[in-house]
Amino acid sequence: MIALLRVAKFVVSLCSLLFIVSFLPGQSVYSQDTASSVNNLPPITVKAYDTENDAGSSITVEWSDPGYWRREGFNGYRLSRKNVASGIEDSLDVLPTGHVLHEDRSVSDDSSYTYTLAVLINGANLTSTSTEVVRSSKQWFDNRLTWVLILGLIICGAVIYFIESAKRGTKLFLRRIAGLEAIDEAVGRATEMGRPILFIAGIQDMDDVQTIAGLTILGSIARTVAEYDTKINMPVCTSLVMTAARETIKHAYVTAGRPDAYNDDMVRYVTNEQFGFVAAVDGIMVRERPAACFLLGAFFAESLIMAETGNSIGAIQVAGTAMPAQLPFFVAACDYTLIGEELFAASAYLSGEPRQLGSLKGADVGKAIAMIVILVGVIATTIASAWNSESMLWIENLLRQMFSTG
Amino acid sequence: MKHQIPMLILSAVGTLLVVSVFVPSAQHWGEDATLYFDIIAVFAFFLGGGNLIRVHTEKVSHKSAGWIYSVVTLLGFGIMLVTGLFKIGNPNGIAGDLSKSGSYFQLLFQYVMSPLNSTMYALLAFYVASASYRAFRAKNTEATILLVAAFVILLGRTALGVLLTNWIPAQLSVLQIPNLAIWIMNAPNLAGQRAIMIGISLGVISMSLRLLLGIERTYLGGDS
Amino acid sequence: MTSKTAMRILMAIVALIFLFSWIIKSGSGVSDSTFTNVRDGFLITFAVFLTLSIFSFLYHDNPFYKFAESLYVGISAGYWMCYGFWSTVVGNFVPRASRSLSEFFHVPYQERADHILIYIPIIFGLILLTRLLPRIGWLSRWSLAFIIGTTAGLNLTRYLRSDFISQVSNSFIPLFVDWKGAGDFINHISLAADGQFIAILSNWVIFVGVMCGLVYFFFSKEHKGTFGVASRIGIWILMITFGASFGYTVMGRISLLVGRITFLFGDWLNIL
Amino acid sequence: MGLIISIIVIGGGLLWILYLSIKGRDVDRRIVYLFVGTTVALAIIFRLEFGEVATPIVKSVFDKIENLPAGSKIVLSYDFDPAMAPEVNPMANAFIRHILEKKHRLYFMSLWATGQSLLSVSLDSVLKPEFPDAKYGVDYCNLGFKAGNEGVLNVVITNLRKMFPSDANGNSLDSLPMFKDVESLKDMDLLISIGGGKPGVKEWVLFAGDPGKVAMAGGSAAVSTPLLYPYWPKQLIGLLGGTKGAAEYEAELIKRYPRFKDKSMPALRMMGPQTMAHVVIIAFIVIGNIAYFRSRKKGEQS
Repeated sequence: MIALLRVAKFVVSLCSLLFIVSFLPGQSVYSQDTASSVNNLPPITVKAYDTENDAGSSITVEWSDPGYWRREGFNGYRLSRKNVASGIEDSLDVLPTGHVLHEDRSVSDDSSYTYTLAVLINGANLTSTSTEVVRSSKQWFDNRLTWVLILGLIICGAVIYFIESAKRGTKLFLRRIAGLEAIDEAVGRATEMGRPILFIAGIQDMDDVQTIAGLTILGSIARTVAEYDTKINMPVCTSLVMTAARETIKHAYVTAGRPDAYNDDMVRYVTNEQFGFVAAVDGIMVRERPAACFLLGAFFAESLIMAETGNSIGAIQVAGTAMPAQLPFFVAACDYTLIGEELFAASAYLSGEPRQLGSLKGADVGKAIAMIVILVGVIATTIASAWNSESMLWIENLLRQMFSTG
Repeated sequence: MKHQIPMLILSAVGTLLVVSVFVPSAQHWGEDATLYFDIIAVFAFFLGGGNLIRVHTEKVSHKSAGWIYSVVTLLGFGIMLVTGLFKIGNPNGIAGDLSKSGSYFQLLFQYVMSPLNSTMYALLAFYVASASYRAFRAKNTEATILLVAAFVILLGRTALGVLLTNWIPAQLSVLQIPNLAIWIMNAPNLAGQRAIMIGISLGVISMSLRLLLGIERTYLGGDS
Repeated sequence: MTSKTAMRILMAIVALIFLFSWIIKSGSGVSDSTFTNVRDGFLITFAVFLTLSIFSFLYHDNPFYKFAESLYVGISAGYWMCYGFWSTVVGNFVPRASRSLSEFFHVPYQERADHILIYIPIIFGLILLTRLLPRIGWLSRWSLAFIIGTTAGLNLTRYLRSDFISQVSNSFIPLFVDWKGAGDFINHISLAADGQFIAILSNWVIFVGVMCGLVYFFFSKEHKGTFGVASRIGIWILMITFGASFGYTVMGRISLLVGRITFLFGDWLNIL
Repeated sequence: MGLIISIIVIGGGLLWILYLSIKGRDVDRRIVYLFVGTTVALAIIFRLEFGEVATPIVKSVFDKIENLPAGSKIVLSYDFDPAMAPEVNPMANAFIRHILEKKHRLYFMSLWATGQSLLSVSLDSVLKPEFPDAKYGVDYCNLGFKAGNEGVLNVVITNLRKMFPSDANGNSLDSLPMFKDVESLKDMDLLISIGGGKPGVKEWVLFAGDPGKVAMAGGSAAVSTPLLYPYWPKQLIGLLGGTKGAAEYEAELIKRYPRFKDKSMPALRMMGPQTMAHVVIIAFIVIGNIAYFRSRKKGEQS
């Protein structure tokens, strides 16, 4: 971890060095004869430099106009570029009022260039002398993301640290989550009643982490189901989820020692369309009357339809989602609800595997960091704004800089 | 073999994408990966379509209960597919916008899919009413708080809120229901949303890390 | 009368109304072509039929609902497949893969050096389809692994930047807004919505709320003592959030119903 | 007259349900459903309407569009489906009217397949008839739908042509004058997403507005509006929440440009039924709780 940090720091300093080297602005003055008509204005200054934090092939040209744009007959700025080696000159673009910089993305990293800027007034060209020679280059690290990297490394480092320490056998305390304890109870009840259980992993594809979390919980539920020999029914709305869910349930049956009892039809693809799916799930609920419904994943408007229909057939319902807008309905219409982060934690809880549990503790470190930083930030901001404290303002700005997304 | 290779693919792709964020010349990898996902997702559509056809033809051929509805599904699927893939009736032919007005695809969308979709959604209005009558009860402190907040917002979003409380003087104007609703949105609601968002982001980070490290692999058929 | 006979009578009535509406609607069409008028008359009647069929589920599960549901499932699966084909395969793959195909579909061909890479997803896509073949179905895990890897990789940095970092920095708020000393504060204290006191109160609520909300999500510490109190305040804040969400949602749902009823009364019955 | 009939019917019904609930009798779900349907239908038939005034969060979007210099580039993304349309389509139409009235350049796109279909309805019913002078490719254009959710944004914020080699009609972007100075969405002056699901306004903020540092506004279905408040006013300059937000925007538009007065303003009209339904739902919550407390008291006594 520390080694990584060092590498990162090295990369950062290297980048900044490269940046400084390439930052050699050229200043220019108007040639006397053409500038005579507007000689009461100072000359326009133009500088060109390699665009920062990019993948090369780009030079930024920046200029400051002392007021030519306000002149009558102003038609814009014409930017020209000269390739130093070949001597080829290109007229790049005419830019209207208001522009003070232009990113030239048609350069090659292998050549050097100079730029000139012409102010177009009533057909007359007031051309600046050319800038210093400039060459574009690619950077290996995006400087703006230094703090993102560091914070990321701290949080991920904490997660990995606790995973490792859990692997070594350190005992970890975790508070209980009510919804999880209800899962076994719900499956048990379905078995007693001889009715199926229904599992919905939300309506998003595998590119949503909530769906993946839902499926990992499915893994544990399916194991219980296989042991009790209950029927599980899972309509899905994308075929990738179908593939993953089948793998999950099949594995659970194999682990429970009953591979023959598994059947691909436990997971059915319905349709990708949200309400086409809801219509079908509603139908299944009313016709098959599952004893327990699990709604775990990413849900949208359909949450209430499913939860209400489930409620009306008297099923035990355990729901969980990280979609805040749907939580009130789950809270109201379901027996147990996993709120937000609890959904992601649930899969780790249910596995009971120390490594998984360790990762939860790691995430708690992230929360602790957030709380401490917010506390310090709020205090600094408060004192800085109410009593104009310079040092607190410095702290506030530092924190804001650290926690900016680049 | 069956498990190592997928794990390798997963970790390699994931790590590459994490790294690419920080390296300017690799930043387009993220874009490429999402483009690739889309193309794979189209194959997934085909897989889904294949499954749909399989399940429903089986139902029809076995004449199992409700097979007639499977015929309806297959018909709907076939008609939509044919009109869409061949752009039947599209004024601009094969090059036209798929949903060009006048094309049969757009007609089916407008007169069949759209009413079905909106009506399903409209059912929610009824379910909301039923839920407010039976489920939203002040069973304990938490439920009561939820109810009171919902109450204020509901009143505040209508003219009724203004009528009821605009007699309250400017000195106490936050107690006017529309203002109170806005205050709830801007203060406690914002705090709650923020706490949920921070919590979720940490949940996602630790979940993603578990996936990349290969600790969580249920969806690949476990670690046996 | 058995329920079967009742059902038959009902179906006959529905069919009659359908026919009646079709005729009336065709007659009131605005187009010059009879075919278009008759077609639109049918379509609008059919749309009404489907709307009412879905609504009938509120009363009871019934054949009309089942019909609408099955049709919906089929139509929407077809809809998404067409869109996947035209927008992704033709829109994104073809222009990068082949010049002649691009010309066939009238999409501009894109000259690029790394064209070969576009076949990566095609390979994974084909691997995914092995799912349909029982013997080598396990191969589809490779595609799944690719997708989950992408998801995990992209989300890790995204959520870190957008939700974690930006929400933390958004929380740096002053607890004393426009502070000009305690005396000034007490002199101007009021419950005016735009007053200083309410601004200060809001920021306190946000600060305390975020902190307590985070405490609620702490998993590795028992919620007892001070921690327990904070966690309790946290859940209250979450409940207010849920209540607010509920209030807003109700509004949205009603709009949708209004939309449907306007359709029935306006576009169909013409009584608005 | 309509108001009186409505009040009598609704009030009577509520009293009856209250009576049943207090008696401890179970009110069937279907009666509740019927009641909601009747309320909304009555309000629609009698065209009950209430006035609207723009709140700051809506006003700031209006002012932004109002104050941009003519010819500014604005993206309007249709990220919704027919189900959300009654709520958010009025916003889209109000935006089209306002943007073209101010002579800005309007770029349509969509992250939802269904959005593109609804977009072509909007083009035919609002843009073409009301702004016959607007030229395709100069004043407005339709980029169409692209699958890939936020992935699309991830790409177009740095390179528009990579995702959209052509517009929805197959024209190469370079053949359209309004794309001459557009390399990516970073070159836009304002991004507006209208949506309610995922991808929606939130994804636009996270993957386009924020990374591209472009001003961003949103219109969203009521359900997802509370989630977006944390982004206002920094990451989102303003936000239209649900029918109410749309109605406020329409009211502001009519106030500033009275020529739109006779155009259909569906959101304003929807607020009547909305208000009535809110009242009914509030009443349901109250009645439900009265019944609950009575039954609990009885339970304690026996």
